[in-house]
Order: sequence, then structure tokens, then C-alpha cells
Amino acid sequence: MSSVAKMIAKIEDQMEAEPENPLTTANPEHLRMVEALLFAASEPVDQKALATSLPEGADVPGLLAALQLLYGNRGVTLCCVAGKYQFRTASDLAFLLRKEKPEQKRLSRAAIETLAIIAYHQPVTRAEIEDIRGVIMSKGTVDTLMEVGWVKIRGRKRTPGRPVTYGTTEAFLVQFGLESVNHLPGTDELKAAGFLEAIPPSGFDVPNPSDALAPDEDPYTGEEPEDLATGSLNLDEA
Amino acid sequence: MSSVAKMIAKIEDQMEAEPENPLTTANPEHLRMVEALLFAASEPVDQKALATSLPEGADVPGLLAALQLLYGNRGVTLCCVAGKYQFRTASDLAFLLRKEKPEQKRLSRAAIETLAIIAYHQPVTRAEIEDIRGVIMSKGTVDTLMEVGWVKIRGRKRTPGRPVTYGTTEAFLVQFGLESVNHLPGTDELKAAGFLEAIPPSGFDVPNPSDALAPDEDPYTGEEPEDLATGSLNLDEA
Amino acid sequence: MTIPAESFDDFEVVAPEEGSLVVMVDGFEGPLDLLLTLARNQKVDIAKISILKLADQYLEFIEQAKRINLELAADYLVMAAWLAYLKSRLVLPQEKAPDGEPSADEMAARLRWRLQRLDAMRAAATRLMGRERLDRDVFGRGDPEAVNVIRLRTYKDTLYDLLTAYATDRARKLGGKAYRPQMAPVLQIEEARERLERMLGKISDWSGLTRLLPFEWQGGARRRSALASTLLACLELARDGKVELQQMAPFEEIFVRDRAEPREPGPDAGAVPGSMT
Repeated sequence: MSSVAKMIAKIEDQMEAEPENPLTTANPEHLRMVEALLFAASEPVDQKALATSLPEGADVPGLLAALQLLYGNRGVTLCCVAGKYQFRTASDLAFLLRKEKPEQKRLSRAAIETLAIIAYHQPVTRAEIEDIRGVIMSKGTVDTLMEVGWVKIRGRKRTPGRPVTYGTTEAFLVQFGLESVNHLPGTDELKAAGFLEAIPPSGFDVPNPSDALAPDEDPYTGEEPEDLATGSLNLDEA
Repeated sequence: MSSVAKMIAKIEDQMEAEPENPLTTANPEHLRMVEALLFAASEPVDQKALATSLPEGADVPGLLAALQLLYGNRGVTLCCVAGKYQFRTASDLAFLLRKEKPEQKRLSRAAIETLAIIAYHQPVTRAEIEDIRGVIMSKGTVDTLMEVGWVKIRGRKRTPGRPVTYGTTEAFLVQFGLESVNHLPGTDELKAAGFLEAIPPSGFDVPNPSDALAPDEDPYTGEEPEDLATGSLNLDEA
Repeated sequence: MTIPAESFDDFEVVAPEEGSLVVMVDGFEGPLDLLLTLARNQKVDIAKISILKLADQYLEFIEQAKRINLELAADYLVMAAWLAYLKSRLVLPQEKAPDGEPSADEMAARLRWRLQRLDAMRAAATRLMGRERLDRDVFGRGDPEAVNVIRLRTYKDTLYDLLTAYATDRARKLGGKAYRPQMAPVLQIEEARERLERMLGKISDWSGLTRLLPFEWQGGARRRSALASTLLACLELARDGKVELQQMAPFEEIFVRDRAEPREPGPDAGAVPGSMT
């Protein structure tokens, strides 16, 4: 027996078991009317309003109870909110009413620079990023990168204040087509590819980024309030 | 046995009598989903949109057929309009609901006739409409129909002057509850009688309305290209 | 004469009043509509209607309208003339129709067909308007549930963007600017030539070379460089036969003109001592 048949059989069983079941006693024409009225209404309807639209003597509470049974396990259910009735999508099907809209974006200049520095210099603290970039980082920059899912907190540096260290994620590697962070091009490769001038400014060295914990790094356990730690970072390192 | 019980028994009988009945074969979870999707939507939904929302492999035509059966004699029924699906209140309950909605703007007799001619004869030019009605179309008639959203410009006819052709819109099908323009009432009879054929070439014929410009009437030389085009068509056909 | 108007549910027909022809004409949608109404008056199938009788009725209507000085739209009169002609041909013994003209019977049949078609389309219109209409007879969901839009954000940034950002950022921080050799204030001959070629056709007759120098190369060493390069460019163009040059005396102004220009005597007519063409 298919489940639709089961569903119908169940309603029938209910009707047989309880002779007083609303579905047994409901006037089917009135039931149709209530169904149509509730369907077409632009807002929840109360029993009084239904009674004025229905033929005189219609058993409004009985009809509503019958409808509620009829729609018991369907894709649409009859809800009662604040004494008013309305049809609503079954709550377990709410996911159907979601529409996904693709949207393409680009990171801001500050964000991509910060991301690049985190990628190359990880594990890196906020203060170190600011030192490399030569500007104070706005609060939102790392947040944005973490929200996108490309940057994570890796651990804490074993220095006063125990600042958190940032690193890149798996999603970062996927986005930028890298097998691992060691595959980020080094100085010579950057030069060969034309990203750097033939004669880079003195002191330009590209670190060798690594996922592994640095000797002075502790894994991040998150027990310390992160905000406090990041907040005190600047004071301690300045 | 109450009539609700009868209704349910009838559905059950159908399912037993025909093992291939859509209600027997339909996946009940998918049925709930289609029901929810169609109930929630404000506009008719096509099968493709349903298919993208449903789990892969769902039998959309079968589910729709099952739903149509399930709602066969209910206060809300599943209609196919403009090739899309929409729940609508049963038409015999119009009396119950009509008072709640404001009366629609009445169209003039000329507009209604023109609408019917456009619907049955599309694609049709202004000159052809005038030939059928035996009268020059007043400037506002098609405008009104286009404003209501039932008529659109379809294209241009490959005849001298390249007059624009008119046709009906999807909103027209939705408004009049038509699955497609092929489902217009009485099309077969009109076709059989030859009334829907292209206007035969006129020799010495019943006077064409467009030939008889009244002295106080401006010929169609309006700035709109469509008017110009229709105007020149008449000259060519005369 | 009274002409009963058909009453359609959706049609707003002005009911013709007795003796009020103005109202009656206003109630008709053109001569074909009037004919159809008259035809219905005969109470026979339009397919079998007597066109002769119909023509008579129509002409009588027009006569009455004229008698009370009613102004009729031109197409009513055109139809009247045509019907009168058709009538005369229908009454006369059947003769061979004039060249290429349909017979009177064919013309009558065609009129009948058009009346039938108009009648059929009217019926179709009534049927169409009689359908169950959305928001009048049937209703959709009164309170549709909103669809929640979830934005699926994807980023266009590529490894190229990442590396560019890293390299330029680091370079800027460390070395300031990358090395770029200082350019000497020299107007390249190629540049001067390109410039002159662009000006060809715009040079008005004989023009002094000094007037053709770029504005931004006016002072000191820059001017000297520009002058030298422009002169060399002119010589090249003269060699290619694109311009003519002349100079009255050493160290005097050199004049240039486009060879495409019609030839006129130079600033010093006749004598062209320094011609370098």
C-alpha cells in the first residue's frame, strides 16, 4: 500500500473509530467553503468572520477541526494564531521556500593584502600584519576574511599577552587553487612571473609559509576570551 | 456515511481500481512538497521550477496529476494556466468570495471584441482587426488592452510596410484560466468555419473600413512606427 | 424604424431610442455592425440571409438619417454606395461580370461571410468574457508566503590578485618606489613624426615650423629638442612626398605645407630659394 493510501486509510480509521470525529460530522459543502475562504483570505480569519460568510447554521468550530484533521500530515497545514485561522506551509518544508541567489564579489584592497600577508607569514599576529602593511588594521578586515572562511585563528604566540595567530584555511587553498600553503610562489618565482620588479627593494624576502605549528606557537583552544586577547595585543606588542 | 467519508472512499476506490492511478504511484513526501510549493506561491509555477525545488528524480507530471485528483472536488483546485500550475478556489464558490474583492474595471465593447479577435487570430495586424470588425480602430483600444497587460506587440508582419502584429500575453491566459491559446473556447468550430483563416485577398470587396477615412479624421501617420506601418499596409492592399 | 440592439453581458450597448437616430448611430460600431444588427432583424440564419433585403434596409436607414440632417461618418456612406451598386447588380439579369470583378452573387456571398465572421467573433468574445476569471470568479492564494532569498556569495579573487596584492604591498612598504630611470627632456623623432602626420590635412597652407611645436614643449632645452625633432620629422615627411618645405634665408623660419593642398605661391611668390622638396 502506498503512503498516500495509508494516509487516507488513517483518516478513515479515525472516522470509524470515533463516530464523533469532526470529519464524520462535517458538512462537506461547508468544508469546501471554509477551505476556499481561508485560501483566498489575505490575512488570518477568525471564526466570526467565517460564520458571516458561511450559510446560516454552519458549525464553524467543527468545520475548522475537520479541516485541521484533513490537512494533518499534508504539505500545507491549518494554523490557528491568536484565535485566527490560516493555511501555512508545513514547518518541516520551510526549506523549500528558500531561494538561493548567487552573488559574485571581490575583496577590498585592504582585505586581499591582509589575506596575502596572512597566507605568506602564517602564523602571524595582528601586530605583525600591521607592521608589514605599515598601517593599523581596521577591525573588520580580519573578521571579513574569517567570515568568508579563508582565515582562521590557528593558535597563540608564546609572547606576553599571548596574541592569537592567524592562518589560512582549507577553503582558502580551494579558492586559490593551491595544494598547500608551501605551494605559494617564492621570491624568484614571483620575479619570474612578473609580480616583482627585477630588482626588488632590499630586505624583500618571502617567508616560507607553513601549516605546522611554529616553535613559539600554542594551538588555539579558545578558552581565553578571544576579544580580550586580541584587544590587549596592541598594547603588549607596541 | 457522511459525504466527507464518501469523498475519501471514492479516492480509495479509484486507487484500488487503477493501480496506475497517479495517487497510488506518487511519492507522498514529494506530493507534500509540491503541495507546499504551489500553495505558497503567488504566481503560477511551471514544472521546471518545481523540478529544481524537488529532490532529484521526482516525477513532477505524476505528482501534479496526483494533486489534481486529490483536490478534484475540494474548495481549492489545482489549475493549469499558461502551461503553469496554480491553486485556485473552486469556481462554484465564486459567490462566496466575490464580495470581498473590488469589481474589475469594465472594458468597452470595442475593447472586448478587439481582445477576442487578437486572441483567436494572433498574430494579427491592426488592419486585419479593422477588417473583421468593419470599423476603424480608435486609437485607445489596443492601448487599453496593453495597459491591462493582456495584449502585447508580438512582431512585424513580412508584408509591405512591415506592420506590427499583436498577440495575447501570459497574464491574459492566467486571467482567463487558459492553459494556452490553443485552449480558447470554440477554437475548433471557428477554425472549421474558416473564420480564423488569414483575410483573403480583397478584390472588389466589401468596403474596407480603412479605405474610408472620414474627412475629419487624420490618416495614420502618427509618430509611432506601428501606426505608420499599418497605414501603409492598407495602401498596399487597396 | 427601430433597431433592437443585442444585449451582451459585457457589452455596453447604447440602446437605441425611438426617433433618436443620433443615439442609434452612436450605438453601432461602424457600418458592418449596423448591417449585422439589421441582419439579425431578419430572424434567419445569417448564412441564408437575403442580401437584397439587407441592402434595402440599410439604404432606408441612411435615407432616414439624411432626412433629419444627421451627419453620418463617411464609411457609412461608402457602404451605402457599395450596397446600392451591389443591389443594382443583383436585380439586373445576370451578365458576365466586368473583367476581374467577382459576380454579384460572389460579392453578396462575401458580405454574408464577413457578417458571419463578425457574428462568430462576437460570440467568441462573449464566451471569453464569460469564462471564470481570476480575482472575479476564482481566487489565488490570498496571502502567499514569501520566499526567503539566500545570497550565495562567491568571490572572484584569484591567486593572481593575491600575489599582486602581496608583491606590490611588500615592495611599497620596503623600498618605496621601484627604480625608474629619469627621462631626459627629449622629444623623440618618431613621436614628432606621428604628431605631424596626425596634423596633415589640418595644416593651413604655408605654416611656420615654430608654430607647429607641441605646447608642452615650449621652454628652453625642451623647445630646442622639440624644434630639432620636428624639423627632422618634416624632412622625413618631405622625403616621402607628404609635405613641402621652404625657407627664405638661412636661420629664417621654415614653412611647411601639406602636399595635398592646392598649390599656391609661397610667402615670397615665385622665388623658392630654399626649397627642400
